[in-house]
Amino acid sequence: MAAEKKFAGYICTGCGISERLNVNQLQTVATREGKIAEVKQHARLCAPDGVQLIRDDIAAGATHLMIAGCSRRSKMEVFNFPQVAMSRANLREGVIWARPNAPEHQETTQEMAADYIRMACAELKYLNIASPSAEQKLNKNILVVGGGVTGMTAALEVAAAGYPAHLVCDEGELGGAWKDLYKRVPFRAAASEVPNGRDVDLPLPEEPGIAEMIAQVQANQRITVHLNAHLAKTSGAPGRFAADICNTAGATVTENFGAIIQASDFKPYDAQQLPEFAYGKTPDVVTNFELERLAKAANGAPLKRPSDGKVVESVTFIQCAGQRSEQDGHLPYCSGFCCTESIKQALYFKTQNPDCDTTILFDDLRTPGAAGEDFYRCGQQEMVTFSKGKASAVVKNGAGLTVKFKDLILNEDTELNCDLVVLATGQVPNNGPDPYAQLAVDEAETEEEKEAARRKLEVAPPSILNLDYRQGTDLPQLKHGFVDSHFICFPYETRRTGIYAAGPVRRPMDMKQAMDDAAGAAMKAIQAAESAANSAAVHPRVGDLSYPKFRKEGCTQCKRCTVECPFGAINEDEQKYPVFNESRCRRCGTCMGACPVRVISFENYSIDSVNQQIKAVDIPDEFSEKPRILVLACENDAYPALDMAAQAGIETTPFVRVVPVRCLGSVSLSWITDSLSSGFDGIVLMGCRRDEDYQCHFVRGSAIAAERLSKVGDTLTQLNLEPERIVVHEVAITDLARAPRLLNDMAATIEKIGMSSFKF
Amino acid sequence: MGDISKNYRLNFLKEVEANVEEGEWVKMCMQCGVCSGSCPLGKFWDHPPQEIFMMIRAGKRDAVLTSNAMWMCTSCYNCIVRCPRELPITHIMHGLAHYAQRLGLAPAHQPTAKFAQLFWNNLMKKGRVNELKLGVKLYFMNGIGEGFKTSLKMKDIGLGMMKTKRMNPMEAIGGHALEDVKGFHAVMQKAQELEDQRLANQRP
Amino acid sequence: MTAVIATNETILVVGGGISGMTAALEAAETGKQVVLVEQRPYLGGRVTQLYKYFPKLCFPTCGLEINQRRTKQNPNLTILTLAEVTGLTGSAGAYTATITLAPRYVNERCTACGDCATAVEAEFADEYNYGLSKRKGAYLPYRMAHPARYVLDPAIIGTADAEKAKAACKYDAIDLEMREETLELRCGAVIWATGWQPYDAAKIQPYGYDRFPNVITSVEFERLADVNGPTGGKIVRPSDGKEAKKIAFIQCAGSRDRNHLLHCSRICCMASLKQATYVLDAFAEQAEVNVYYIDLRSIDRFEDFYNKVRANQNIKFIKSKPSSIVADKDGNPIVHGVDTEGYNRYAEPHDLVVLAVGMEPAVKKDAFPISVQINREGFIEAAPENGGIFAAGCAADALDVNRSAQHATGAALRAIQVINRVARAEV
Amino acid sequence: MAKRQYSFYPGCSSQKGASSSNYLISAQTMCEELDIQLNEIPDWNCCGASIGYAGGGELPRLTLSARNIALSEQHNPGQSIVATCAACWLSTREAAERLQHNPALAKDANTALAEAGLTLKNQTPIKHMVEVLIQDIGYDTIKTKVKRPLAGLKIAGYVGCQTNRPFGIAGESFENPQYLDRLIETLGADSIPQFEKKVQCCGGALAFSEPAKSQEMIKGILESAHDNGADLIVTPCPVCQMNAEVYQEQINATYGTNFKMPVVYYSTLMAIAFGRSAQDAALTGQVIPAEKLAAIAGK
Repeated sequence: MAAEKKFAGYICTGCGISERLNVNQLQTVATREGKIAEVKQHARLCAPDGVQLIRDDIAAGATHLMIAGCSRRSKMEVFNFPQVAMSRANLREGVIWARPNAPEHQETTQEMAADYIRMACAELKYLNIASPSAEQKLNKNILVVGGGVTGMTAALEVAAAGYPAHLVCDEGELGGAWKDLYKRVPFRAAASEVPNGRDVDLPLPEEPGIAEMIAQVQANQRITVHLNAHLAKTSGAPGRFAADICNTAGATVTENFGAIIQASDFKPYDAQQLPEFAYGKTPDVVTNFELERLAKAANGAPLKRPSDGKVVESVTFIQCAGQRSEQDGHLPYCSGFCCTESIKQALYFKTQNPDCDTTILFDDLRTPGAAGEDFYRCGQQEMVTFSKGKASAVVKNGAGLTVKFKDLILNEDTELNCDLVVLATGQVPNNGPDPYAQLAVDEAETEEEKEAARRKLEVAPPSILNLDYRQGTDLPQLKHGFVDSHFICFPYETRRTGIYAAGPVRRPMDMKQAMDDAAGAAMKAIQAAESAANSAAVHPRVGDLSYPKFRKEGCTQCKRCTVECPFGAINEDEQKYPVFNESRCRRCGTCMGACPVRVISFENYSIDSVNQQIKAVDIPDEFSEKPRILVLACENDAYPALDMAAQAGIETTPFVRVVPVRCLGSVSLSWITDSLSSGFDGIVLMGCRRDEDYQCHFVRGSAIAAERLSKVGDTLTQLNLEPERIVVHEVAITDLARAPRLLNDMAATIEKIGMSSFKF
Repeated sequence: MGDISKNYRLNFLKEVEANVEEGEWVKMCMQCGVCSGSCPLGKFWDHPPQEIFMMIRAGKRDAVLTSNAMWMCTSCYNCIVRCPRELPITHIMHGLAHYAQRLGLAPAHQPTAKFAQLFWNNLMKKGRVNELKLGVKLYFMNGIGEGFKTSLKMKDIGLGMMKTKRMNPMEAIGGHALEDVKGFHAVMQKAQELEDQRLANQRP
Repeated sequence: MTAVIATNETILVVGGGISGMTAALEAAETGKQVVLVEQRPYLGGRVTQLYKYFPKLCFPTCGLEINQRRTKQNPNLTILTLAEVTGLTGSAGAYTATITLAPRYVNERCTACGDCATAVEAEFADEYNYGLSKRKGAYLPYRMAHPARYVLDPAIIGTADAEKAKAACKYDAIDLEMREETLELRCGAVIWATGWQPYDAAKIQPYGYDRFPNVITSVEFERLADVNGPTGGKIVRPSDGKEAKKIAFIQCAGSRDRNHLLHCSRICCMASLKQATYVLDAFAEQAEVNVYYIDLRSIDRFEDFYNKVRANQNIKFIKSKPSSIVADKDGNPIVHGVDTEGYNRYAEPHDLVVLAVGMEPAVKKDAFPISVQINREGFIEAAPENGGIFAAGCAADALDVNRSAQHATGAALRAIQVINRVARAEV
Repeated sequence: MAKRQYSFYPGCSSQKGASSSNYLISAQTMCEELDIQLNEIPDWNCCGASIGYAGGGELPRLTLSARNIALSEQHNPGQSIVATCAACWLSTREAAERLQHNPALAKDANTALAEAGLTLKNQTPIKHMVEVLIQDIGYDTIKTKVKRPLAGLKIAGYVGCQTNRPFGIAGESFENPQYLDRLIETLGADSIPQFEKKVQCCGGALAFSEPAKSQEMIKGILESAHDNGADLIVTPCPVCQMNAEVYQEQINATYGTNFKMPVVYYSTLMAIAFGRSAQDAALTGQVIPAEKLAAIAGK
């Protein structure tokens, strides 16, 4: 850092701090030990005059601020000075609210406060003001992969916002999985003035609008369409993606993009797996997808039986065909669109022949929302017969078919005859291979493992994105081949920065939802391109300008960082050195935590910025009966939980010293060993839930930390320290009572096993 | 199961729509069962309303029309006010019962079927109900022997009603009547004609 | 006097629930100027009152922590709480909104130290806990409230309590002179994210919500289960505080019903499955859960969660819309009805009945300040006639949180498209 | 002050010597006290009740009511039709609404009526006497008429079905209507708001054809009233009154119970409370004597 650091310190005496603590002593600690020349006290630092005081200092050249007062989570909007580096000592939530107000506790409480001042000062020394890397310029180009309804919608939305889009379609014409639609399920519910009742004006199946959409795409100046094309290679990062778009003729063009949307939609389920329903044995058993084609071909004329061209007078729809079933070869999930789809298709028959018998055999009829339930009523008023029935078999019966099923309402095994059977089959996401399947092959330790992994990979579909990433060619998958990011609050919290999935690749969905989803993905893609241009991080550390700096000369090419990065942000060069791609990076610090030789750091978060806090803590001697417990707490869940516990008046042991970390994934083992050697008696790591419903917004941070810590055991025994001195907990933000208890438990443990012998 | 060719065919549903009062609502049932649970005589139904509606759609014509079920309706209207799909279930049950009666399919010795018919005939005679005659006819509807038994059983009630002047033995002869019985009969006869015509035209 | 700078390139977001927050943040983080208007004194809306989310059973406050950090740091975002849009005129690219701000009686100097709450005496039903607990007349709406500022209940203004609160504040944060304000601002596009409200269960007469204390709503049950809620997470019944181990969940309570809401509220099936896990977690083998449903709508990948819950022996699913509830002399609600799968009558006593109440649009059909396309159920339909007004989340349909956030992100883009058109026209 | 005029439809069971003749008597007394003038519809006919369905098809049954409405419109023009009997009120109002919503049926009905020179305009409001009391007169006015408060009496308000569903009384709920309780309180007696069988079906016409099934339900009603400490039951419906009152001995025989629960009409209560004689209140019409009421009447 060229620029010289100018430090300023502030201690707020409000909110009871001056009543509970000896502030002058704290000020002395800050100046004498913290080496901050000028430390000011203020009665209410967050009030306008307090903030002005800080502003003036900054104007006078202060570059590094130590603010002691409330938690870093409080008054964030007031103490918001992006142009300087800042550390905050948590004296309110962290000390006085967490400790009882009684003379006998005064001493330990004051020591707690003093340590937090020391830690804040120490951290500050090692913070630098993050400066944009200017790694790339603004690239407004958005790449959309998939020429179906989802992809076309995404391209149109991007274009409507004034951004150019390239649409890559692997077929000769646009339209994709839904192009054969004859009509679409109505997008709307009944109009406001329509009364309730029967035979009222409810929305009917409507024109699919796909031809119009294709026309719009082709006419749009901002959209470039690549037909019969696929991505041969995609490299780079948000703001500077480079994609080799290659067509069947073998011609390849390379285009640069700011961000990418994967909208490759779905593949129809293969009904060959449903012999019990005579699929394949007779042309008169068709899937819902095939029926659309028949309907489109008939174009309003009576639908005919494929086998002999007889006009269909009776048709049966079997819902959940090969779905919602654990049976081998079936889809375990519900495809979500098939109930309304079958109602729509039943209405095809009703419109051209009201006397046609149309029976829908369903288990649960799933027509959600306002439009959904209206469409169910619509089917009923057109005299579609709905029967809660479980179909067991379809057999040929003369020229027609017999459906055997159990009517669950009439509670009897029965059957019905019909001309045609439609199987409501589901959506299979059209995704590439799970990137970690490839990785499993590459990194298998034994030949058997490699073989097993290879077999898995053989059945994997071809890649769609062909990412030139250290961690595989496509988006990581969550479940059943869908690539959803697994977040409820943040549906677009992608695991490959700047690449957003939209439509049925995320989860099964109908056309309307896919179109809404496309708009959402387009929003995020545009945002990613803009953020990259500013060298700013995207969710969840939005706007963070820091990025991993790395001392190549110290690197041992161990590849841990490139393997562990949850976002596949780090590639390797020919000599297996890490290649950081700043705008792919989400600034979680997992690479920093992974590095055994400590060569990776951020301007505003580094091995030292934490290590120095640990070292700054004043360690009383072995006989003081004042143990010291280091707490490394996830800043998003554990740290707020402790804050709110204090706010709720829940007591915490005075022996803890809490350091918030971006993610447990960023915790370097050096912090653990250094704190042990500097005399800490216990260490508690608090991260978030790490099961299949993992909570970590950096995907694997908590899990990784647990794995790393599992190996520390040996180190402890070498130092002949008890393993109980180190624990890793999963802590939720709601654990107001539990989080402090866990810390008090550690204090109790130490009381039991005794103080560390490493106090000098 | 017998002949399955009619299973889940619309024929019967259409027949019901054409011939049964408020029958056009049957198709709107979503099988929630709130009607079946709401019926005070529910436990005596061989098929509760929502099941009847499913049977109609499943084409079970005979099972429905010969059923005891509809005759259990006490016209309490619980089902109507609770039905989430607005089906006028009470009326549909009455309509089905009436239709079964017209076709002579109502179960023999269905007491309510008989009583309901007696009631109608009774009021049609003079335009007003003659409770005494209605009562007596009711008790004897299953033959003389049982009639006397029932009458005996109901004796005390009768006496009580008489003592309190809420039953008048003189009703046995003559009793209340409209002044314009002739006109009344003319009106009702016409109504019946029109009803028959309407049904004839609607039959699918 | 509140001053807000806004232009035709400003996006107005109406409603600060999960949808409004999402839309506002996505737009602001793309560099757009956004004004976010929320009726409550804090952001987050109804999700702040949920204990867990389905299907992950994770905690709404976790995502909220991130969203609040995003709002605190974003210079493009202006937040107005206790604010309502009372007027809206103009057309795409040029709207004028009238915003009415209710007095909070507490200014931004508040440090959330809590001295005012200690000072005042009067207590009121706590709306955050749907009245299941009491709060003071000076209060922080809930522990994580953002802005982290106390509120004075208008009812204490002019009383001794108000003066006590003022006297207790060391930071001149209490301003008893605050009055309702109205301000007008320009904006180019509007994102309408006013969300939903639970259907009034008292209207579902056969279930006796208004007569039986042990018949409660799903939203109330959510507070009951919350470890930081009024009972500390103990699942007890209102009448006598007895542990509620045998619980009935009644689906479509007010939904899919011509007497109430015609639409399916989509979330209720999953919400009840989620709440069933609360009961199973609390009482393990002693738990007994009956779910009465018409159609179980655990759509798409949610089916996994349905299967997971269904695997538990202590939970039963009965295809039936219960006909009525009566209470026995011990206050046990007895659920009456018919299992339609083969016609079996039941009269099942429970400790507690939870009505899975439906979602009703928060804004009544006739209460929109400007003409938009509204369907029969009062949800806003996407339509060109709506000009620069875009619905987000539950203002558009009954949606779960994930779909709301998804929908709101799309709405943000639609608003940006309008703003960018304006910008291009102006340069 | 001028009397309120109504076109009155008494119905078959209210006729002299019929099962609810006592209802008519007490209702007339009540109306005298409330300045209500009931003008009987000349030559009215039976409404067909609900049970008429087996013999009567849709149109014939609707025509029955159509004839009554037509007669009322002809002879008592401009007057609302008022019925005291639940079934009469329900059938007439149902018919009126069905014919309003179905022009074809209305046309047929008129063609039929023409046979007797009648025409149906179908513009007449159709009310139950209870609606007149609550909406047109009001509790306050009723209170002012009370000369003999029914102090000390505990009364179960039994609403039953057809005065409650599907139309019911405006502002009341189907599951827990409270107007009888309120009326009871107005008359100075104690109500039993928690009376859980207040809208339980008594079996209606099936009391005749399915006595066992009906009496099981009636037993439930009596039990609940008794368990809630009721001295007597009050009801607005003749069928409810009759079913609940006259079968008690049989029920006692069947179930070994010992019911002797008087069941009276609201009009009986009001006549007594308004200071009229047991005779005028038709207390003499009780098969199970309402002694406590008689005692008050005797004061």
